[in-house]
This record gives sequence, C-alpha cells and structure tokens, in this order.
Amino acid sequence: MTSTQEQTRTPDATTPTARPTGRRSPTAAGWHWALLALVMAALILWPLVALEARMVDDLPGALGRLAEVPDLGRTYLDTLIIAVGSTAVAVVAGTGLAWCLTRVPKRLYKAMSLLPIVPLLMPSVASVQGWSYLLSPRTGILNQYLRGWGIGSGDSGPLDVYSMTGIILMAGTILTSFVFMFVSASLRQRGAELEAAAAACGASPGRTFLTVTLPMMRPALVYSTAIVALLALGQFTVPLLLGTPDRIDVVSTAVYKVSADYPVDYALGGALALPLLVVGIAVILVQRRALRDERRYVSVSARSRQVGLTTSRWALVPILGYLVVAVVLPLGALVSVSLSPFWSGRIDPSTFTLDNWTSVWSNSNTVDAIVTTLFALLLTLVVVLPLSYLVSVALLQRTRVPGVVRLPIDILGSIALCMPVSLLGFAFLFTYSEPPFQLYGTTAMVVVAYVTLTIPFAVRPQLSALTAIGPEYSEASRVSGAGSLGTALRVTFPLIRSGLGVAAALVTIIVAHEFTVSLMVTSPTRRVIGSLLYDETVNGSAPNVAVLSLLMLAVTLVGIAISWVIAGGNTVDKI
Amino acid sequence: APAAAGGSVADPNEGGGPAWQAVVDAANKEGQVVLYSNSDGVNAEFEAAWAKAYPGIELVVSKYASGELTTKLDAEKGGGVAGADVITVSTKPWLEANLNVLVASTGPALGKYWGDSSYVYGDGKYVLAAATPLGAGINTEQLAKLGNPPVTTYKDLLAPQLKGALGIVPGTGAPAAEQWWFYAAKEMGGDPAVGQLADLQPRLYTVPATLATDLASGEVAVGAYNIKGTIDALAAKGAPVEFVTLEPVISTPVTAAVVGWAKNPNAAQVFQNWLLSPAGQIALNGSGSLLTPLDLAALGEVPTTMRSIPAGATVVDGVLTPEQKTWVTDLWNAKMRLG
Amino acid sequence: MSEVRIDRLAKLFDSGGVRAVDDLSLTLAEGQLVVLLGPSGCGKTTLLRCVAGLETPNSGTIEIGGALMFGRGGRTQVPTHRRGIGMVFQNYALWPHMTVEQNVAYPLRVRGTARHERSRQAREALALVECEALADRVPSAISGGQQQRVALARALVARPGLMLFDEPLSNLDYRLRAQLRQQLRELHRTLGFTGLYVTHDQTEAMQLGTVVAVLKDGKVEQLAEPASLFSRPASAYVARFLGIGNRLELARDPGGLWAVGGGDVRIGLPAAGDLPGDRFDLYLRSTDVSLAVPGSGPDDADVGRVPGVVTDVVYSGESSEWVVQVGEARIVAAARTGVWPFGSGDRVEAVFRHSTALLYESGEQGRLVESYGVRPSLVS
Amino acid sequence: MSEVRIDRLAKLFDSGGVRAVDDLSLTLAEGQLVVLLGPSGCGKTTLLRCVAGLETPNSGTIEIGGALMFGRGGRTQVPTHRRGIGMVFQNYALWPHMTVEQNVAYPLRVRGTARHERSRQAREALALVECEALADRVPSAISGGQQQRVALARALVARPGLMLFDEPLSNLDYRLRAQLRQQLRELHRTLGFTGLYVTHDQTEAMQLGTVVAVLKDGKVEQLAEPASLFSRPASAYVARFLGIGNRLELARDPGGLWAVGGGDVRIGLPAAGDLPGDRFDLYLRSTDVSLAVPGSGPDDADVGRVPGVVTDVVYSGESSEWVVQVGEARIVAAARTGVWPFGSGDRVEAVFRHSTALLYESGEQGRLVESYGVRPSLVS
Ligand SMILES: Nc1ncnc2c1ncn2[C@@H]1O[C@H](COP(=O)(O)OP(=O)(O)OP(=O)(O)O)[C@@H](O)[C@H]1O
Ligand SMILES: Nc1ncnc2c1ncn2[C@@H]1O[C@H](COP(=O)(O)OP(=O)(O)OP(=O)(O)O)[C@@H](O)[C@H]1O
Ligand SMILES: [Mg+2]
Ligand SMILES: [Mg+2]
Repeated sequence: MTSTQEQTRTPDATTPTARPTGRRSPTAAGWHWALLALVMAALILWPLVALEARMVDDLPGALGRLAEVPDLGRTYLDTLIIAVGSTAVAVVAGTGLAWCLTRVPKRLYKAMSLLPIVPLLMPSVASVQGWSYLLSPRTGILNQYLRGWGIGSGDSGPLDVYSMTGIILMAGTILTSFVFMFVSASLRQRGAELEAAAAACGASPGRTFLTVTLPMMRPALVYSTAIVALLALGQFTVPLLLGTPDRIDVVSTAVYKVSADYPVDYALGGALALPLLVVGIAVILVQRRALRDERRYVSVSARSRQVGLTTSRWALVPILGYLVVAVVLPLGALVSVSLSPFWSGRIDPSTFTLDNWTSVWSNSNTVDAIVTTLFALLLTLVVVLPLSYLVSVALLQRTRVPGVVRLPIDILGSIALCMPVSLLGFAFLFTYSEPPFQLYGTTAMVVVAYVTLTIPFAVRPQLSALTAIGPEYSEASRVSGAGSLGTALRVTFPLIRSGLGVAAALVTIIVAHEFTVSLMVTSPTRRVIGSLLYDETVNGSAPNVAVLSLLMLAVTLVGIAISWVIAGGNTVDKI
Repeated sequence: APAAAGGSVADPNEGGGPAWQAVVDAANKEGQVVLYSNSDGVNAEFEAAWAKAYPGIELVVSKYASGELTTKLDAEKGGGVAGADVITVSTKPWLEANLNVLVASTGPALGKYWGDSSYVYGDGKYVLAAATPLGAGINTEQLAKLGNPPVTTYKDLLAPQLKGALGIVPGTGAPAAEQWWFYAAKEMGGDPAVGQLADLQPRLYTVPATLATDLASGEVAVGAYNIKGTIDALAAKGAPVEFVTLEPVISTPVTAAVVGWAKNPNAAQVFQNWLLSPAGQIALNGSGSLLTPLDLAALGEVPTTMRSIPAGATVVDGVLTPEQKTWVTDLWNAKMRLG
Repeated sequence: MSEVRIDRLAKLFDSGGVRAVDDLSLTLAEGQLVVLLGPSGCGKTTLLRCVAGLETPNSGTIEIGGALMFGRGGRTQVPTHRRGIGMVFQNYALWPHMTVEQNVAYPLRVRGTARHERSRQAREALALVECEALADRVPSAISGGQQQRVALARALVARPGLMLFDEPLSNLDYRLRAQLRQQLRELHRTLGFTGLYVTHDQTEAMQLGTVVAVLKDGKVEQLAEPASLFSRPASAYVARFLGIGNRLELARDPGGLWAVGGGDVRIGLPAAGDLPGDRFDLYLRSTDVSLAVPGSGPDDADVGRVPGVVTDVVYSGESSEWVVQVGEARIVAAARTGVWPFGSGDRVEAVFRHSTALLYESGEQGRLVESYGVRPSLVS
Repeated sequence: MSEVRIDRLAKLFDSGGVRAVDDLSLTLAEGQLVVLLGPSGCGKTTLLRCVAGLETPNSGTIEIGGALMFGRGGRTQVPTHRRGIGMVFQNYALWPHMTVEQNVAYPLRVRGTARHERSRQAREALALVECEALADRVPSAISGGQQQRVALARALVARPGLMLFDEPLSNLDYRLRAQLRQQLRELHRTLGFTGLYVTHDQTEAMQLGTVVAVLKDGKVEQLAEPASLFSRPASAYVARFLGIGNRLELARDPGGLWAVGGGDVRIGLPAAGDLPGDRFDLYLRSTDVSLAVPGSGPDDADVGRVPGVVTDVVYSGESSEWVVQVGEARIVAAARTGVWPFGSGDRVEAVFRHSTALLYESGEQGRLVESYGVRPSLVS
C-alpha cells in the first residue's frame, strides 16, 4: 500500500535472460510497449488514415459539399442532443441499477445480476422493432391500451417512439446495460470494508454510496460513461429506424446516406464524421484527466474482510421495472410477432404459427451464418483478450510505460469508437485489400476488423478492474518468485475476472450484433447472422426480422457462454 | 401460379453449340456461382428455380446496398480474390464506368431473345433483366374508415382524407427512388403537388419493407413507393392489404452482368444465360412483381401473372440529370424537410 | 448515555462451523473502557463488528445507551450509522480516494459540520497522532503506521459516545505507542466515552482498561479489573495467555511432598492439606523466578526451590532470560541483564516464592486454586 | 550466497518532496539477520521494497549474493522474481481468490513443486504458525492475526535465501509472538537465510537480530549489535526511540555543578572536567531510576539524586510507573508494582547511578558522550 509502482513488464518470452544477473533497463521495457503501440497503430490507425487521406485528397471539394448538406447544423445538434440525453439516461439508470443489485437479497443475487444484461443481448434492431410494436402512435399495443383507458385521445398517441424522446429513451435503455455491466462488475470487486467504515462514521447507506462507493467506482464510471458517450455519438440503428418519421438525422445516418450510392463520396463521409473524431479524442483526454491519480481508486484492500450489507426487497423494484421495460415487453412483442403471419397491430394467439421459424431455419444461409458468427467470435476473443490485457497493463499508471507511448496507446485503444461503423467498413475494405496487407477474402481480415472494433470495449473493463486491485497482489506474487506471465495467469486474471468477463461479454455482443463492417469484410460465402438480419430488415417481413432477432439473441447467449469459459468461468463470486 | 415457373419452358441452352456445351460442362465442374445483388426479385423462389434448373451449381447470393456493393466490387476487381461472379444491380453509373471489367454474355439466350431489345447495353456486357414497378399499397380496413377514397392514380395520393394516414419512402440518397418521385410528382400535377403532398404530413420510411409492415398493421392506410411482391406476400398471409399499380408505371431497373474477375467464369455465363432465357425471366418476373423487358409472346408459355414493361413506361436509370438534381434538393427535400 | 449491554450474543460463520462469538454476555457501564484480550482468532474483531452492526449476530441482544440495537431474534436491527459509534478498523479501511484530511474530516462532514470548522478539527485530530504533515496525501502514499494513526484520528474526531478500537496501535513503535496510550487515557478522562478496546499489548490493557475481558473461543473467560486479573488470573488459560509461561506439573507424593513434572524432584507446598486434589499445575512468572547457586539462597516457608541446568541465555535488551531445564520441564527466569553470572550448562537452583506463584487445577482448563498462596498487596 | 550490500541508496517520493530512503548504506553478511528499527514513517518498508525490487530507487546500488540487482544509474534492474527472496508484507497481501493453503503453496507452485509435495509443505508451514485448521478458508474469512500468520507461512515456505520481514508479528498476541519469535530463531539457525526484519517490538529486535539498524528519516542512525545498541545508544534520538524517556537538561554552573532543566536543582557529574561542552542532556531509563524518601538512600560517587514530587502512579501489570516532577522536567521511575510506598503528592528523591545513565550533547540530534559513565558489563 505504501507504493504505487508496479513493475509489470512484457511477458518473459521477450526476455531471453534467465540468470539473476539479467539486465533490464526501463528504456528497453519502454520499447516493448512502443512496439505494442506500433502494432495497434497499424491495426487501428491505418484504416482511419486511409479514409481521412481520401478526404484530404479532395479537401476543398469535400468541404464545399459538406457546406451544401442541408440542415447540417441541425444534424450535428440532434447528434449532440441524442448523445448527451441517452448517455445521461444510461449512466444514471445503469449506476442506480448496479447499486440496487448490491442490496438485493443474496438468494436472488445471481439471477438479478444477469437479467439487466439481457437488453444488451438483444440486437438493437430487435429492440427497436419490439418497441415500435408497442409504441407506434396508432397501432402500438401500449398506445391502444392507454387510449382504451382514456389516456390520450383520437386514434393516435399518446406516446410515440418515433420521436427525439423516443430515440433518447430507447438508446438510453440499451446503453444502460453497458453502464450496469461495468459498474456492477466493479462494485462486485470492491472492498466492502470501506463502506462499513463509512457506516461506522455515521453515514447513511445513501450517503455512503454517494461519498464513498461512487467515488471509488470512478474508473468504472468514467470509462463506461466515455464508452457510452462515444457509442451514443456514433449510434446508428436506433436513429435510422426511429428518426425517419420525425426527420431526425444524426451524423452516422447522414454518413450512411452519403455512402449509400455509387460513387461513394468517402471524402464527404470523412468530413461529416470528422467532428466525431475530434469529440472522441476530447472524450478520451477528459477521461485520462479525470483519473489522473489511479492510486485513489484502489478499492480492493489487501487486508480485506467480507461485509454482509443490509439487503432489502425494495431493491428488486427498480431492477424488475427495468427488466419489464427493456426486456419483457419488447421481447414479448417480438416473440408474438415471430409467431404471427404478419404484424397486424394486435396480438392474436389464434393466428400463431411456426411457419416463420421453419422458413428461416430451413434457409441454409441461416445455419451457415450462425456457425460463421460463432467461429469469428471465437477467433476474435482469442486474439482480443490477451491483446487488450496488454494494452490495459500498459495504460496503468503504475506500469512504468513512458508517457509518449502511453498516450498513443490510450487514444488508439478508443479511437475506433469515434468513427461511424459504416465508414469503418469501407475503410477496412480498401485498406486491407491493398498492399501491404492484401487480406481481402481471408479470415484474417475478419478478425483484424473485429479486433479493431472491439478493442475499446475489451480494454476499459479490464483497466478499471486492474485499477481497483492495486499493485500489491502482483507484488506479492513476484516476491514469491513468479514472473510476469505467471503472475498474470495465476493472480491478476483471477482477480480481474469480473472485468475480464465484462470484456469478453462486450466483445461477444459487439461481434454477434455487428453487420455493417461484416458486410464489407466477409467473403460472400461466409455471411454472419448480423447481415442476414440486416437484409431481412431492409427487404423482408416483420415476422422474419423477429425470428432472426431472436436467433441472434440465442447466438449471443451461446457466445456469452463461450466467453464465460474463456474468461475463466464462474469464480467471480468467490472473491 | 409461380409454380408455373420452370417446367415446360424452353431449355435455356437450346441453340448453344458445342462450345457453349463446353462452358456448361465447365460450369458444372465449378459447382458454384456467386451473385451480388442490390435489387429486388432475388428471393427464395428465384433461388429455388435456379436450383431446379442447375442442381449441380450452387447459387450463393449476397445482398448489399448500392454503396457497399460497388465499393466491394471496386475492391475485388483489382486483386485475384474470391468474390462476385455475376451481379444484378440498379446502379447504372457503376456499370457504365466499369464496362471494361465486365464480360459480355456468351450464351445463346442473348442472341435468341434479346436481339432487338433496347435494354441490352455495352454490346451485351450488361442487360436490364427486369424492372421493378413501384406503386401504392392500401390497407383496405383503414381506407374504409377514411371513407374509401379511391386510390388508383398518382393524384389520388393527394386526397385530403389521407392526411396523417399516408406513408411514403422518400428515397433520400437513393437516386433511383428520387427519380421515381420526380416522375410521380409530374403525374400528380407538377411542382405544386409536392407542396400538397407535404401538407398531408406523410409518415416517412427508410425502406419499402417497413412501410409495408406498417401498412399491414394499419399504422398507415396508404403507402406509396411500394413493391408489389412485398405487398402481395403480406396479402397472401391474410393481411388486409392490396397493391395498386398506379398508371403509368414507373419502375426501377434490375441490371445483370458478368464480372471479369469471376472465379467461376463458366458458371457465371451459364447463370447470365439462364437469367436472360425464358426460364430465368419467369423465375425472376413470373409472379408479376417485377416486369420483364421481353415480349411475353416471345417467351413461350408463361404464368398468367407475368407482365412486360408497358410501352411508354418509365424505367428510371439511377442517374440524376442536373434538372432532377435541382428538383430533389430544392423542392423535394426542402418540402419534405429531409436532410 | 452509551452504556452497552451484550447478552448471550452468538455469531457463527460457515453455517455454524465456526463459533466466532459464542453466547457471550458483557456489560459496559457508561464511560467504562473495557479492554478485550485474547489470542488471535478468538472472536474479538467479530464481537466489535457485531456491536457496530457490521455483522448480523445469529442470536442474542445488544443494547447501547438503553436502546435495543439488535435483538428479538434479529427483528430489531439498528443500522450501523444510527448507533452513534466510532471505530478503528483492524485493517484501517481508509478511503483511497480521499486525502488524509478528508478521511479524518468525514465523520464531521456526515454530521453537517461547516467546512472550515471541520478542517480545523480534522487537523487537530491529526496533530494528536502526529500526522498533520500528511494532511494532503492520499492513504496509499503514507506508511503503514501512519495509516493506522490516521484511522485512529478518524475514529476520534467526531467524539462519539461509544468507541470501538480494534488493535489501534499495533503497527506503531514503542515511543509513539506510549504517547498515544497516554493521550487516549486523557481523552477518555475528558470526553468520558464508553469503549471497547482490542489489543494484544498487556501494558495497553493494564494502563487503559477500567475492566479487562479475556476472551477464549468466543466466550468471556475472565472479566476483572486489571490489577486483579494480572495478579490472580482465574484460569490456567488466562495465566498462559498473559505470558505466565513457567508451568510445573505437580503430583501428590505419598510422603506429603509433590513430584515435579513426573521426575525425581520433590517440593513441598504450604497448606498442602487443604488442596482439593492430587494433581495441580504451578505457574510462575519468569520475573518471579530467580536463580541461585545450589544450596545457597534464602530459605523460609514461603520459598520454593527446584534444581536444574541452564540451557540457554537469551539477551533481550533491558532484561535477559535464562532457560533452565528442571526434569522434563523448562523454566525461564527473567531479570535485568547481567544480574546472574550463570551461562549455558551451569547447575543452578530456581527459586520462587509461593506468595507469587499460582496454582491451578491440572490441565489446560484448570481453575485457580484460591486457597493457595498469599495475595500480595498491590498498589493500583 | 545471499549476502546483501546496499550502497548509497536513495528513494524519493512526490518528485523529491519525501526522501523515504536517503543515501542509505547497509551490508548484511551471509546468514545475518538484521533488524530494522525506527519510528513510523522512517523508511523501513520502502527500504525493504527497494531490496525486493518493488520500488525503483532513484540512485545507489543493491547487490544480493554478489550480483548487482540494481545499479549503474538504473540501467541494471533485476526483476523481483529473479532476486530469490521471500517477503512478509506489512499489509499481508494475501490473494483473496485463493484458499489459505493455495496462498501458502503458491511460491512452491511457481517453482514447479509437485502438487502433492506442495500441499504437504504448505500444511507444514501452516502448522508452524498454528493455522493448519484454516487451510481451506479464503483469506477474507479469517481473523487479522490469522492473516498475518498465513502471510508469514507463505514467505517462509519456499525457503528463500533472503527473507524480508515487514512487521510480521505485529498483530499477534504475546504468547503467539513469543512462540513464533522462537521458531523464527530456530528456522534462521537451521536454514541460515539472510534477513531484513522490520519490527517495532524491542524484544523482537533484541532476540532475533544479529545486528540492529536504527533508521532515522531514511538514514541509518546507528548500526550495532543488540547488546551494545541497547546499553549505549549512539545518539539522543536512538535513546529516545528505544524508550529511554527520562531527560534531564544540564547546563554547566559556574560552581562546577550542573543546573537541571533550567531550575534550582543542581547535581554533580563525575569526570565533569573532561566534558566537551556546557550543555548536555542526561538520559535515564525509567527502570534505572529508583525513589527514596528525601535524604535517605545510598550515597557514593556513582549516585546521582534529584528532588521531586510524585504526580501520578500508573499501574501497568507486572510493573508500575511513578511520575515525578523535577523542576520543569518529568521523570518516570518504573519498578515492580508495590515496591515503593509513594503516591501522588509525595515528595521524593529520584536516585540513579551515573554508570547506567547516558549523557548526550544537548539537542535532539546530540551524540553520546563516550567519556561519561561506566559501561556496564553485559551478558549477551
Ligand atoms: N507513494 C508514496 N508517496 C509519497 N510518500 C510516500 C509514499 N510511500 C511512502 N511515503 C512516505 O515515505 C516515508 C517512508 O515510508 P515507509 O512506508 O517506508 O515507512 P515505514 O518506516 O515503513 O513506516 P511504518 O513503520 O509506519 O510502516 C513515509 O513518510 C511515507 O509517508
Ligand atoms: N467470514 C468468516 N467466515 C468464517 N470464519 C470467520 C469469518 N470471519 C472470521 N472467522 C473466524 O472467526 C474467528 C474469530 O475471528 P475474529 O476476526 O473475530 O478474531 P480476532 O479475535 O479478531 O483475531 P485477531 O486477533 O487475529 O484479529 C476466527 O477463527 C476466524 O477464522
Ligand atoms: Mg481481529
Ligand atoms: Mg512500514
């Protein structure tokens, strides 16, 4: 506790010296990390540079066309409103739910800890569809009920998902799960003794939460807020599907429209998205600043002791409420639509049929896509988890990585989030199909793309977990004679398992739900389930969308199971 | 009636010499043909018809939006990687710009059925294989509630009863759709009609599929820019919807081509030839959802639902003229408040 | 009003596998500072945590200041923050995200003290523990002993009615410990808080405690004033725990004498006829044993003497220890370094006075034989 | 081969604001157990961490077993796990996700010991610290003292050549501490490890250390064998730190006598003519002061006596302390409880022998005046 420096170094494989006289200077260690930074730069930055280079090629033209885009100011404003709004919803609700979870009676803890994550498993297309069945102004089931009870008048309303509020709440609800996952993993890991100390000082539970628990959760909060903010800035599906009737456009939908036709105006797309990039980098810098002194967030004490917090059934109310809103209702609507011949505005069990399921399932594409998705997921997890672990270690202040290396690693670790995915897909395509990579059509390209996409999600949970455990456990391991690799495997991984679990789960969800980039990087014979769903959304029927959405949910669940195994199984609660 | 597709129609390979037969044999050896498509009509029935005709050659279909599709084609045309063999697209500009990497159809069908067709371009390097007629969909129940205003012409879309009950796909960013509205607006009565349409506060949709869904559920009573196939499929499942062909027909193109870097060049030729033959035309257009560019008479026995592109009908080409461009940005987007 | 009444309290862990607190009853009068002594793992911390409300007991009741805090089979359970306590945690539990000053000021902040006043009082408390220079550091940047002192300052700053100290001075050096002990004495005198104080340091127990409770396996083994606890430990267990380490097993000999440790050595005991049994253990403080050349030395009725051989001399600062083998038994005699000229291998006589020796029924659990020995008069 | 050579080592924190280790040089011969004593915050833990390689010093060199571990301006830096050490952390640092046995077995596991053998040795080490019954618990389910013992077992289990102990027994009770101290002595004797041992307990220092180093602000203030350190602390700082708490300020009086504490009391000093200055501090152990009725008591050249008034009598178990006000100064005399009949308010004479008193140059930093007093002969 008296010190904060951790001498984490690159794995032993990189150091042939085995005698005790082996020399290792900090500069040499710095080089290992610099190498890591370079690899990441190639991986992540290259496509972005390639994309922005196309913009720079045609800078005056692009700026001219940018100026011509109608209502450009409004698009940026809407983007901002939606981003800020949904981030606020997500952070407040996610944190609140995570706190409620700590107060849930032990018996119910396990079930309750998993349920709020379910909304994340639903593809956003599915959530949006589900909600549009419930809250379309005319035919939304809830609206019909509300009108039946005399709330609202006429044959439309009172509620409307196809509105700014709808988009914010919808996106906020989906993102809530993100925040919940981060914060709750980090709450689970915390040293409860520190809360006991606050109680012993006379602080009420609420006050304890605000003054002790929450500040110690700061890394998790900051990281999840940053990620959620970037996601909210770049979100696509929800505004695309819900924004059209109210003519709400955000940057990513505008970019999508720009890129929808031949010839694709990359320059304009890049120019449109540039402010996102700038804001994204700003968010990353702010986040670094907010966590300047990581010693302050070591919440897992080495002299710890379990504390049984007081529990209450009331804690179930918000959690169950969230479940109903985010899962039960839309999922229920989705299931019933998947069983109906078509969406008729009514749920009528007498018309239920399994036809949609059989037709989707009998399509050989479906099975192929599921297999491909799981395979790609597995490869991605195998690559991204170790890589992101290294990145997280490099980002720890106590690791003596030179600042000139750490800053780029930090920015690189998040920057892929600052690009609309539709553009990223193009960027990957023309970067990796050209020399020196020429990966087009190979599995490597798929993995590289997924790794780039998911690394921001894999790094942050591990980073906040690593911050919370402090240096002392790995120090104790090293003193016991274990090298960096042994320490990582036997001490650090198990201790940050909740963070690893979150990382793996997030990667799974991202990969399983991804379609925009997948379309571009997969070969035609290898489709993923996300692109099938996208196809069906654009060309197919509502029940088929519902069926595919539910299938995707199932695939995600399988993926989560896989990642659970990779991240080391269910030993989290032992800590 | 779609069952009539295939069956008794002429053998697509009829008239091909031994050279063509060699191509067919090679194609069977290749065993696979990859189709990139951004257009309508390539559905399960279509794939089933192909499988029946060439059980030895697997048809792999990949669907993309125009931008993605053309970017992918651009990426593929340089390097020797697995990719598309044939394409059916609606993006004429790309085809024009890439004539040099397309391969003309070598099969017998082109000469036999398309000899004098105006829909063959670049010496057969690409061919308009079908036209997608777009029209209105109506929800009969909802329309009854509104007092059953007639919906048969473009002008009918402007009926004041439809205020708040009309859905449209404005087609922002998709030139073919914008062109469609350009011509439709002309039929509605020119530029002032756009204002009238806007006054009805139509509900906007991104793609025809979602509009059709909402039409079936009754969220809107009338939808414009609908695809017949989609509406018909819903009606077949019992939805209270009908497709209304608005006259004159305005349709979007489905163009087919063989690409020069095909990994399965022979299968690609066989596919293209099949598509251009009566068998393929019936598979694609037999249900009447799409219109065939050929004379029905020339095709032999065809399903009763099949239709040709009517004379004088507009097939938009997805290339906005300067005049159309101005109309889209200054009038259409402005009135509809589209960004 | 902060008297504490603990009644038949039990806390089991591992679904009953560990009885950390076992049917324990203990009453603290208002203003009393009760020191808890006991071997590692005997339940001291658990007891404190139960009183603080950090642990839910399995049964029993706890009253503080006359109000029921825990009881009625668990149906009454006042949360920690409403019990009006201050606590020094054995593991400090300083908040890593606050500076030292913020840590110390926290109890005041919770009570709504104004910022300025709060800072003043916090610095005052820090000065008390000689840590005012560290006010702006974070806990991870100060040493272990400094952390412990900050934890102490935090517990004291709001002057709660009931203080719970869990080994608050264990990581401090001699000088600092003596000084803080003195300060705690004075604080206790001026503020008059009621307190439970866990320590392993006997000097601390003696100096601070108005009453000392020795725990054994979650039960109170002896509850007494420091002076009487120390002079007459009620059981062999307490005696051993207090470091009275010399034990001579005695068995009645037909001749009226007593055989020592099953060997050849025989000694007499005063008032032997009254003793209620045939086997006893005689406990001697090492400072109560002196060494003499065999045959020399005092000789009166109160004196006992056993012959032995010096096996080791352990130097330990002010005093040294001579280890003497007496038959099977080992006796340690402690005195100022250099007092006796004996070294390893020398034959000596270990001499003690019956008036300072303690006789217990034989075995680990043996009770004190009250009738034996003369109570020395003590100044308290 | 694990001798340790630390040369001009410095470790600064807060970019130089805190000099935790300050140009410190220290050599440990093979098999030597050096005890580090020093007040809280003087840099003991930091020094240990530097030796372990957990902290990167700012300058200096560290050699272990003849090999350079840290040096050449930081360009040589052998990672911790290649230094062949074992360490007990002040905060234990047990891994919460492993059971007690797994914790203890870890160093063996790292060394590739077979599972069965590993378990056997781990249980053996646990038995040594009386924790074998806890083998299957997780660290958060055992008491503080038990955690500390497990940490000790973990450090010892792999029998490393160099052991670093950071207050390994601070949370244990008297009996257990004595016992573990004894076991460490024996282990040290049989295994012959080299060791650095931080403690606040003087008995521990005296009993375990072959050499004791007293640190002050990151520097070695005195390095000596326990006996000589204790009998002749080299500076007033060490004397005070060792608890020699009675200080009389002396100022040369024109009459050849010395004024005590600026007051009216005068005393004579033997060999006063040789003394190199006019102001000194006289330090007396409280056990070296005895009390007498004024005018009575011994009187020879070696005896010094100052009059005063008893202000407090503090009972603390085996012994009591009498606090005597002498002019401005306070003198504490300690002896067996009940030895002197004085109580608060009684006028007494505090009596001491110059041969046991220590004279230092005036001030906090004063050095020992070697020429004063007679060295008592000590048995080591
Ligand atoms: N990370 C740090 N940043 C700033 N100062 C520090 C840091 N770690 C330790 N210090 C300071 O360095 C000094 C030496 O600390 P160290 O932990 O070595 O003391 P110690 O001798 O072990 O004390 P203790 O007996 O209380 O454990 C202390 O004054 C401490 O406040
Ligand atoms: N959560 C737990 N689960 C199981 N056993 C526990 C738990 N907490 C404590 N114990 C056991 O209960 C007993 C009492 O523990 P407690 O911490 O009260 O001891 P203590 O008297 O404070 O000891 P120390 O002096 O070592 O701190 C110990 O044997 C300990 O192993
Ligand atoms: Mg304890
Ligand atoms: Mg320390």
